[in-house]
Amino acid sequence: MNAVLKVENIGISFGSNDVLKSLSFELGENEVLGVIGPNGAGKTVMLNILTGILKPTKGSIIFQGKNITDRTITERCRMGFGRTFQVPRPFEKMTVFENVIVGGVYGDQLREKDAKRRALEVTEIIGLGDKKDWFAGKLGLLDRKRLEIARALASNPKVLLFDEVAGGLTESEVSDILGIVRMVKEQGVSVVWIEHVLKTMREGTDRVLCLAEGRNVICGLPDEVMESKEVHEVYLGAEEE
Amino acid sequence: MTTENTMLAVDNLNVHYGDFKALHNISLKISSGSVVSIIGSNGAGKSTLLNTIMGINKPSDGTIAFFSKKIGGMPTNQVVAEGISMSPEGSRVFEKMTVEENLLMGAYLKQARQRKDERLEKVYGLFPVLKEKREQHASFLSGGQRQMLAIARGIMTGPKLLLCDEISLGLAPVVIKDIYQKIKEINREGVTIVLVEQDVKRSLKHSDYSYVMLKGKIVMEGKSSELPEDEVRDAYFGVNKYAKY
Amino acid sequence: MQFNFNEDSRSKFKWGILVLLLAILCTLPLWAPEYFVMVFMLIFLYMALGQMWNLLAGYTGLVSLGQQIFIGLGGYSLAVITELYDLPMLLGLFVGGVISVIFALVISQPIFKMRGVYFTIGTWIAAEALAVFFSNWTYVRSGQGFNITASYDLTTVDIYYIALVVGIGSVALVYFLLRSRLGLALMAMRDNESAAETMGIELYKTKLKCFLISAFVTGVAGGALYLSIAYIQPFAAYSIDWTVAMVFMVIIGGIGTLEGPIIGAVVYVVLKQFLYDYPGISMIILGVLAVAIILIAPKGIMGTLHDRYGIEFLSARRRSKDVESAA
Amino acid sequence: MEIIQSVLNGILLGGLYSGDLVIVSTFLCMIIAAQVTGSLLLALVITICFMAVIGFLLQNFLINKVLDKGDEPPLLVTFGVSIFLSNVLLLLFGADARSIQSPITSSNVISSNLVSVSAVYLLNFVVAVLVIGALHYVMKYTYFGRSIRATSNDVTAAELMGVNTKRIYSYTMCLAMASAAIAGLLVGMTFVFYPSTGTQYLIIAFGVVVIGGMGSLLGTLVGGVILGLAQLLGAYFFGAGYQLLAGYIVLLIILTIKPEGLLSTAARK
Repeated sequence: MNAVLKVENIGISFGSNDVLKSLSFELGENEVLGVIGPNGAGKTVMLNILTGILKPTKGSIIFQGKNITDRTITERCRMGFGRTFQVPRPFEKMTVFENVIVGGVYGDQLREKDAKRRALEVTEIIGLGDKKDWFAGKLGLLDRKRLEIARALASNPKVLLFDEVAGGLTESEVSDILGIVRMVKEQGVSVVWIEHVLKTMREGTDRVLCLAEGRNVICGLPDEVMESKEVHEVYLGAEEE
Repeated sequence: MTTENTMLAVDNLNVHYGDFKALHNISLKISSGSVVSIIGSNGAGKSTLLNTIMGINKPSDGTIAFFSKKIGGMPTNQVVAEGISMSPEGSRVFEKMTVEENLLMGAYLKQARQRKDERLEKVYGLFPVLKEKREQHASFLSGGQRQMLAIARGIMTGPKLLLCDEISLGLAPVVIKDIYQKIKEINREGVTIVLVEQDVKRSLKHSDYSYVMLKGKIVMEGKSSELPEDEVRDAYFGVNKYAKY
Repeated sequence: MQFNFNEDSRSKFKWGILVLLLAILCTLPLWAPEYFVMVFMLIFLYMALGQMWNLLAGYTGLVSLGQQIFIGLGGYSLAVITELYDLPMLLGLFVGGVISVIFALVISQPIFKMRGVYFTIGTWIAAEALAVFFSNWTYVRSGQGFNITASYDLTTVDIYYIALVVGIGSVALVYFLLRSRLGLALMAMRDNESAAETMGIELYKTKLKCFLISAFVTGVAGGALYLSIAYIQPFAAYSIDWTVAMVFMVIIGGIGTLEGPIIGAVVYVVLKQFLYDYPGISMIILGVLAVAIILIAPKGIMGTLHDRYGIEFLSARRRSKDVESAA
Repeated sequence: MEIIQSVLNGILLGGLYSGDLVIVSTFLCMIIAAQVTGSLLLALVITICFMAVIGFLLQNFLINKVLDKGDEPPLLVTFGVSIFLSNVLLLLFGADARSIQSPITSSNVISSNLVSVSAVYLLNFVVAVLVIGALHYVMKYTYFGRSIRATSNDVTAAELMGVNTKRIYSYTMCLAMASAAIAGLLVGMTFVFYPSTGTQYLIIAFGVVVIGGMGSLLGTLVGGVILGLAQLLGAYFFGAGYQLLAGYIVLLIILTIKPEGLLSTAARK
């Protein structure tokens, strides 16, 4: 497997509390890697370390062969990291179109003219074509999530980090999101996808990594992982003596 | 369950966060003296349910009745005065205050102040480690000790109903066992308990009655000893016949 | 397309109104009474101040209480250049802008390390420190200050045109800033700073640019204000009251909007002039008005109009159809 | 030897700096004393009550309403109200400089060739220590004080203890205003003041709190002493005009290197 992203033994502690103890995984070219785990497993912390919001206390992050552990948020974005937020954070007083332009202009250093053209394409393929001149603040939850993905896509990312993009959506909306993820993958982007709706993970990912108490428990094909004794123990609790 | 000894009745409760509907038509009953567990993976709406009972979240519609008094939408401090107390997720002890000051905060309300000495003695008896550390700041406590402090602080308010939100989260098995032991003792003294847990086995083992939540709905309920574990598991993961939710 | 035609004619109509408005303002001294001209002069100068405070607080989240630093520097530059060196007044205005930028650059290092309310108070303390320093600095005649004799040669009309350039210039500057690449970053930061950062926007650089721009314009506007006041003294020049006025204008008009400071400046200056003989009362009314607006419409007049009805007069929008028709 | 004098004065001055809206209280106190009661002590009591009520009303009916609307609205409401109050004062009393006269203002307690301590400064120091001591007692040993600390620590958790946190904000404002009233009288007895002097004290009060670390009472005292010292040393070395400047610069330096305050708990993450 050709790894785009390699995470090696990262750990982070807040005071005496080790939130991530030691986490390693690889993300392959054009792969969708699902990350599951109960509350407090360290999923969001992991995402924040990957995007550079938090600095790990140990370990390193290798992106396309380069060590990026000390790079800032903006540098990582320009190198090809895109992300969505658990609670979407669109630029509410800007239109959908303008939101997506920001991705092109600042995430990919395009000239504004080219960024506009790309924004048109991206809003179209993500399914926001008829709402592109709406103020982002007026969008519903699904469209906000779409917009976040579109904005990230416009920055021409190599790796997209999804933070619970399917959370809070209805069944049919989730299948829309699954379609979008498939489409993103077809564009040649690798995805790290945190989610707690396990069923969605089973359908939408190539591999699943399960975290618990700050370390990886198991990593493998979705069906294998979901059926594994380890995951059941993590979620359902071990047999008490 | 007979209606006569129903302590808390939640009827058709709906809660929204902006566009997002967090709870769908939740109905449940909790009878006096029992231990009831609410099971579900994260995001299922368990904490939202507890927070709504406590008045931290406001219901969009539906009722919550405590001893047949409507408490839905009441401010939190009044809910506490009615006799419901909660040990919140992640303990949320007052880190800049000492252990004893944390406990005295539990005795803040007038009716609790009068019985503060007696209750302090009781919780120190229940959790001797807190007595040892009474002069220390809560920030120096371990995760398990914080959880104990949060529960003890809740008891200081003199509740009839104690809601415990994920009290085993991130703790070592030995500590969890200890804490559940204490919960049992507290229940024996007449306090009704609601446990919110991600851990199915533990929940079923320590409760009389269980509700299973999935995506903001209650998908299963029954006596804990009678619920088939693999069906709970299906409901928990939202697979097989529970996939429709 | 019918729709497009309408859009086009509407925007032509809008530009027509703007040109007409500009023509009226340019010829104002020819037909309006002098008092009127003086009021408009003040409106333009305060508008520039409001625009600059809004650029900082409304877009980059830098809530400064120290904008009077640049007013003082601008005023003193004018005084020193014209009084001590007998150089032209316009040079004085320009030097005021430049010195403001230099000073802003120097204090940006420590002051940008402060976050949130600490930045707010830090800027204020810096201004108070300057006031004390100037009142002890013999080069600028300490507490005694200057009579700016250069302004005695100017008529209200002269100052009006300077104010017109500064005021309209500041609006145009912010408008074109918003339409530029930088403006995209500014609007994004206004709406959500952390999301903007993950989209590749460099927060520090963008904030610094705005801080310097606002220092320059405020410095020039400060000089122009002192042309009309004609007497400068440290504690008045570096008084928090300047920034209080900016805050009121922007809050009343609508923070983070282009039109807000304009509306705010009109309300502020007209109210102050109307109650000119009762300065205390006008401040009391402004205080009450500000509190009332925050309680009733926390986004100000423009912000509320925009939220409820989508109204924008000066739009820096990038519309998708511009690209479609170009492609 | 003059340095010793500076240091001593600095320590005494430092005790003074706490609370805001100080000048409003000064004026109230003065006017009540002069026109109503004739007694400074009685005037002080009335002022304290009045300021406490104003504080409660301000917080309960204005600031609490905008608390959930972000960081700026509460700040601006406070701002609007203080502009309102100071201009009402300006209107009532004019912009002339004033000072409160009492026998204590001009006498020295200790007079010798080496050191002299003015009675006013000593009074300031004693009162400041008393006020801070009293506040410390309230915060540490009463249900009210603990609930203030709990609320500032974790609002939701405090609500879960049965605390009406918005009410607590209002009472806290009451307390702050009452201490401002006391500070106001001291300022009036120590210095000449104008309606616009308030700004200066607001900055100094803020500085004291920042240096001391937010919410730490011992810190407040230490902060006051540091600032007072900085000012007096500044005046000693560079001349009286630079007294305030030295204080401001020390404050700016501290803000730059340690915005959370010098004494803030290391536990903060």
